[in-house]
Amino acid sequence: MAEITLVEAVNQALAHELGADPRVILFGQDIGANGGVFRATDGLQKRFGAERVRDTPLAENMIAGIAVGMAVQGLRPVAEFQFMGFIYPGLDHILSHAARYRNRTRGRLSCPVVYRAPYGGGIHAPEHHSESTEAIFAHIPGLRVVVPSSPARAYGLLLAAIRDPDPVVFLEPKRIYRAVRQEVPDNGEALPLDRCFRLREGSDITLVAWGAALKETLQVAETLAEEGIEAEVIDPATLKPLDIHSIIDSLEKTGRCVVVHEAARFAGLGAEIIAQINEYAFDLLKAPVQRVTGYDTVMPYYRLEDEYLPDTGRILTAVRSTLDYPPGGGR
Amino acid sequence: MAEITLVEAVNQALAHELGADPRVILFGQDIGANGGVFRATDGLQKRFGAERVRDTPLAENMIAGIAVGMAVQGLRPVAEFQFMGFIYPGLDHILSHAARYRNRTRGRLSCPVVYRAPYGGGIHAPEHHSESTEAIFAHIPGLRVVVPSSPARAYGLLLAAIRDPDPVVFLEPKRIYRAVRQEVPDNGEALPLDRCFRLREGSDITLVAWGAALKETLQVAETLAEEGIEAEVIDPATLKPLDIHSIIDSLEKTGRCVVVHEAARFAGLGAEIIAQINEYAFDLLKAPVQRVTGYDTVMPYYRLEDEYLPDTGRILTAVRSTLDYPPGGGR
Amino acid sequence: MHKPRLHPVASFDINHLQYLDERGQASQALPDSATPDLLQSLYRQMNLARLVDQRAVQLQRTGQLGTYPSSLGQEAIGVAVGSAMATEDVYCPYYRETGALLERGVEIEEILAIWGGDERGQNYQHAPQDLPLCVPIATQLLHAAGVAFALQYRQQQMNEPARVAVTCAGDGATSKGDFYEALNLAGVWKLPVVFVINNNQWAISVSRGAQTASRTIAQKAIAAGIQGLQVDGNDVIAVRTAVADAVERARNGEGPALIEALTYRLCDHTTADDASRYCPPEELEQARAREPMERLGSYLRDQGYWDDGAESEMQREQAEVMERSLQAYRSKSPAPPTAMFDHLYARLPEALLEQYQELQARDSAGQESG
Amino acid sequence: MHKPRLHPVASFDINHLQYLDERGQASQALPDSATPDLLQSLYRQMNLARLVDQRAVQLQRTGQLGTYPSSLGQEAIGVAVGSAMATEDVYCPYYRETGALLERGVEIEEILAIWGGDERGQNYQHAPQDLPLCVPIATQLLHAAGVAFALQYRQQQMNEPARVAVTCAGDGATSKGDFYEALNLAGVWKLPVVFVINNNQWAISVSRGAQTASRTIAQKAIAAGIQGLQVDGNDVIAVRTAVADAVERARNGEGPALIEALTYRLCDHTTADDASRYCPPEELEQARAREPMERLGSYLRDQGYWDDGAESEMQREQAEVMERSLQAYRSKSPAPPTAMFDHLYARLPEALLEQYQELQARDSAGQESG
Ligand SMILES: Cc1ncc(C[n+]2csc(CCOP(=O)(O)OP(=O)(O)O)c2C)c(N)n1
Ligand SMILES: Cc1ncc(C[n+]2csc(CCOP(=O)(O)OP(=O)(O)O)c2C)c(N)n1
Ligand SMILES: [Mg+2]
Ligand SMILES: [Mg+2]
Repeated sequence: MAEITLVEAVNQALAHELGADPRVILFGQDIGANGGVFRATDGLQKRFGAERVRDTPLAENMIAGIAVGMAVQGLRPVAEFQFMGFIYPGLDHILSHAARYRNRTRGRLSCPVVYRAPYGGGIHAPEHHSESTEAIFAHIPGLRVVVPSSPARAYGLLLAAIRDPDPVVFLEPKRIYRAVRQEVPDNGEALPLDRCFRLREGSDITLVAWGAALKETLQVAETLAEEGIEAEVIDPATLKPLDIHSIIDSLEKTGRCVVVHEAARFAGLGAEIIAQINEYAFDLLKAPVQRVTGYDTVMPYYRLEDEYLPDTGRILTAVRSTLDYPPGGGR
Repeated sequence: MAEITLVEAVNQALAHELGADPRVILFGQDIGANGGVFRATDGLQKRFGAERVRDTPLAENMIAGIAVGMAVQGLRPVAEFQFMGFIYPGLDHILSHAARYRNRTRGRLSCPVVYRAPYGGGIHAPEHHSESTEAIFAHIPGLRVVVPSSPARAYGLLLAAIRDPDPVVFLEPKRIYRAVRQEVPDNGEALPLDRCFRLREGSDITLVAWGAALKETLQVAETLAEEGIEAEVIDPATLKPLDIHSIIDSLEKTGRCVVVHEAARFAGLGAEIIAQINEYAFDLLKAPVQRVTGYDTVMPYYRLEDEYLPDTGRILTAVRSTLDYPPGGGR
Repeated sequence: MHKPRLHPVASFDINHLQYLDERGQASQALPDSATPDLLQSLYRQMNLARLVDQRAVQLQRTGQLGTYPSSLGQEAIGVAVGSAMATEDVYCPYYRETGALLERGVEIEEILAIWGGDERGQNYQHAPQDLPLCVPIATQLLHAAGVAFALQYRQQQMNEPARVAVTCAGDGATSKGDFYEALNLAGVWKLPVVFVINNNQWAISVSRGAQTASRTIAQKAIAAGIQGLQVDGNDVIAVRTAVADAVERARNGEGPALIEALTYRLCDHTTADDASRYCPPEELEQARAREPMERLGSYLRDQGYWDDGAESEMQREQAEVMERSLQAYRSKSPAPPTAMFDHLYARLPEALLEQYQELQARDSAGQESG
Repeated sequence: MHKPRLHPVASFDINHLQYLDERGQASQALPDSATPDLLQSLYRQMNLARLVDQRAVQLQRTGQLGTYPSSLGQEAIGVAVGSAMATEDVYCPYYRETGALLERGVEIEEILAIWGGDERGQNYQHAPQDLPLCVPIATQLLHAAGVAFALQYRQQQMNEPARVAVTCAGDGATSKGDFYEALNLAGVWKLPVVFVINNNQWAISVSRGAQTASRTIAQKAIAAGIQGLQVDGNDVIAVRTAVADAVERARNGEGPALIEALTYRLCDHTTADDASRYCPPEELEQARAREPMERLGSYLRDQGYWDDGAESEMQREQAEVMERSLQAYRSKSPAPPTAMFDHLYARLPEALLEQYQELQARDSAGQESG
């Protein structure tokens, strides 16, 4: 079997569901003949027709809004936003309607839509092309927020997102769209949307990260392993609803934790994870949970992008000081 | 001096700045002859003219967007959104532009705009009229997010917001628009946007809340006082940038903390406060910080609204179990 | 200055349709569809809408209902729209829709429940496909475009019968991007959707003239390359004919239309509003003379299709219906607090179980102590 | 079916303006403003814009620049717009704007810096009031409306001279609510703003025909009750005349205008795009024949306003300017990491001090070890 990249796995999942379910339709800007600006929908219009893989006029509010109408009338729309930075015009429909249709009508109508967007920085793109505002969506009741971090998880989680009876915001870490290749059998098997993935076992410290930030996080875990420190690495993947219990389980072993994300720190999802650790695992904690995140400023234009993003150096520093807590009291 | 309500204090501050600074202009839906649906702008069009207190067409994206253009060309626009639930169409301009203009142009242009909106539940209004999504704005670098909780603070903070050289999202807790009256001298004195207000001193537990939730929080503090428990009550007021140090200072005394907010819990601002307490005051903490918040569901239609909002009972329960931590180990 | 020579590349006309003038006289021959039966039924339904409105406002005044938006004076629009649709079509309402909802089979007690702060009212028992009332201005127009796409797709790809989406909004709503984006998409995708604008001259306190410089609302269709028509919105026959025609064309694959129905809001914006703060009384007075009920009533009487007997019979019947609905509304037991989680997701996620149980515990505690 | 009688209530014409036809022949007498001096300067500026574009694309190909959007074939629009404005007017660009920016006095190295990933390019040294390049589609149109309001207000309330906002966007941008909301507000508030649409037939891979069913983009003005005009966007004289007229009217308080400039994108959307995936080669070929530079060049030569000598002189001069700018671009030392906080707020809030210091520490560590 050929090895495929994350973005190819997205394509494979979309193709699978288009083939399996006539209610599935794809739409967005440039997803047809052009195959999407990242080629996530490459070849799909040719295979499934322009009725089912449609270019839209240039209006994200419209994309978000018509998806609601399509979904409540029995389709399974999968809408692509070209970049996460261009979702904002569509937020109103996502927050005020997609997230609420089932609740508002007491289950009479529902809104099984998937809003896909490439997200995160690191590809030297212009302004607005490097957003990581998953926390905004994660705050909204009624949504699911899913971030894959490998080709296999992209495939399985996207299948699950499309089949899910409720709206899902599916954020694809574009920095690792082509970072690794993996064999991903096109077997139509979905992955669960209600639990974390443990990417590495360890008992010294728990590292929580998602999306592209896992790349550096796993590298750090390797570095630590060379020193005999075993980090457990957890990818929540589904950020909302969050499976906190898998994280707590890990803390039972480690008592120490660092959370890594690209998004700005203040009111980012790291905060929620720390809050729940505080609530559920207060007595387990041997050190304050640290966050390694994007800075609380606008993602700079690309010359300074690498200074903004969490790198292995910053993660390592945080891990070491967490392990050495209390300072001087060392392990 | 007459005692005025919070919404009258807003009106007084707006009038003061319209009088003091010809660059200040107000606009929004129904703010002119109608004086705003909550009468926050009552009489202002008559006093200052229809050029300076303007009704707009019905488009929040437009309201948010033109404010940017006005501000970068030397005006001091104060835009009213009729309800916080109707800001979302305007989010793009607030997040992508207002928050970034200064940074993007390296200080060449700036965006001193105030986006005002009544927020929060509790007035038995229809759907979308009870939002508390301050966490969304607080996540965005470049913004200030301010929530007054008394007539005097509404006056002083709104003056500060209008005079601030950067964009401010000013959220007015409409449930307490008319809850109390206070003497508020119209002396043009602004309050600082960079520190918490300590509303009550105490050394047994720190209660952090803002906006309308302070009403119940202060009630709980009174109840506790009758039992000889002294709660310190802190109103951050400026939620971003957050003055965490005043909260930490309080924890130095109390070692225990409960955060109260109306917004949904998950990825709400309570999480950030807990995360920072964890980071800055880990060793001070005698009990996990608890959150008393709106539930992680859509704010229900008004029949169930009171079940959704944090009430004194829920706050008391959280306070008691925080004080009694570890369970059985009592204080 | 020398005037340049310009080449015309496109030209457009906007037309107005009326059958019954302000005095209830036919200003042109009525369409065949305007049978006595239909006209009587439109009259009845307008009357019922007005009755429900009146009672709802009373309920609000006595603390039995939340904020309520009456449609006084605009009943012709909702009733005509509802009546012009086929049952299997999909209606995408805004909030000032009592007449249309009643035509669509929504129960009076459902309407009251919605404004009475109870989501269960949106779970229409007899209009299962229609969208719930929509509060955020103009958003329903995009939902309607999406619905229309789904209907078109299901017809073409899944061999289902042709269906149409119909949606309404106010004049204020036409200033919002959603309106234009919906029209534009409907045009370029040739969607089976009909947009009806209740131009009641006000968006709360903002006058029609302060919303837009365009001479008519109907001409906004030109921007999207779709059909636009203005109708006398106080003439139920004109509205119904225009909407029925547009629905038929949409059903036949001929694309969308925008219909502007000219009327006047003869009431406060909602029970939370006080129109005397901004509405010139003369204007209101003049508008009253053009309202739709008397106009149709006097035509019906002139034609011998209606008389005092029919009128009092109708009033009696409708009063009864209203009374039963009020009973049903008042006697409905409240939903338990946990209901706020029941339909958030298809299944309650584990992460929410604790919160659910907290509410459950509070509820039983409340019931025991209460 | 019986056809109802309709009353026309409004009618509209959309016109097209051209002075130079595809072969560079005057299709009507040129306006007085089209002096030899002006035409030569427009020609030079178009050539410079094309040169900057070419070099920028080369820089990108060799890894010295990020993604870059060329305006090949569309130079007439930007140059005409920039040239039609007064210095003190305010320009609100989108991103495909090299020609206009150069006219406005923005330095080539500033343009390169922007696309080279450095915010400092947006700090225009010689166009201090103009807005920075705008990436989110159509948002600049609302900023322009806001700017226009500020200018109007400052004139009326603060006795400043009359100024005008001018803004550009692509054909794709006209599908977004912002476009319509901006036009609508400009209409009803009679704002001094001119909206120019670069209709280059593509929004990345989405064709003009897939954006909207409206026959022209110009007719979208009708929805807002404002002036709409279509011009030959490859005829720099037509664009400049139309924009200058509209700017004058706006300055005189006569309100806003929408100008659609018909052209064709003779290049990939950006350096990140591959137009061969979707653009029919015949269409591209035909469009090439209509491009604006040769058209004006051949007119100038026909009139005796230009010759080989002038051409080679210009090329030499511009090559030099470009070379100097490239040097300046390449030699600019990078901003320190802390720069990302320098202009976030007017003053760094205390809450951010720690993060600032962390970056500072990293920077000095980096410099020491590096
Ligand atoms: C997005 C949004 N903004 C503001 C409001 C508050 N609001 C409710 S009704 C209304 C006026 C609507 O006017 P119009 O569209 O003419 O409809 P009408 O009420 O006159 O029928 C406003 C501003 C809202 N519901 N949604
Ligand atoms: C809101 C938003 N959505 C999507 C994009 C990505 N994008 C960049 S350019 C473009 C096409 C724009 O087409 P058009 O308006 O015709 O301008 P042109 O590039 O052709 O000059 C798109 C979709 C964006 N920048 N902003
Ligand atoms: Mg109206
Ligand atoms: Mg284009």
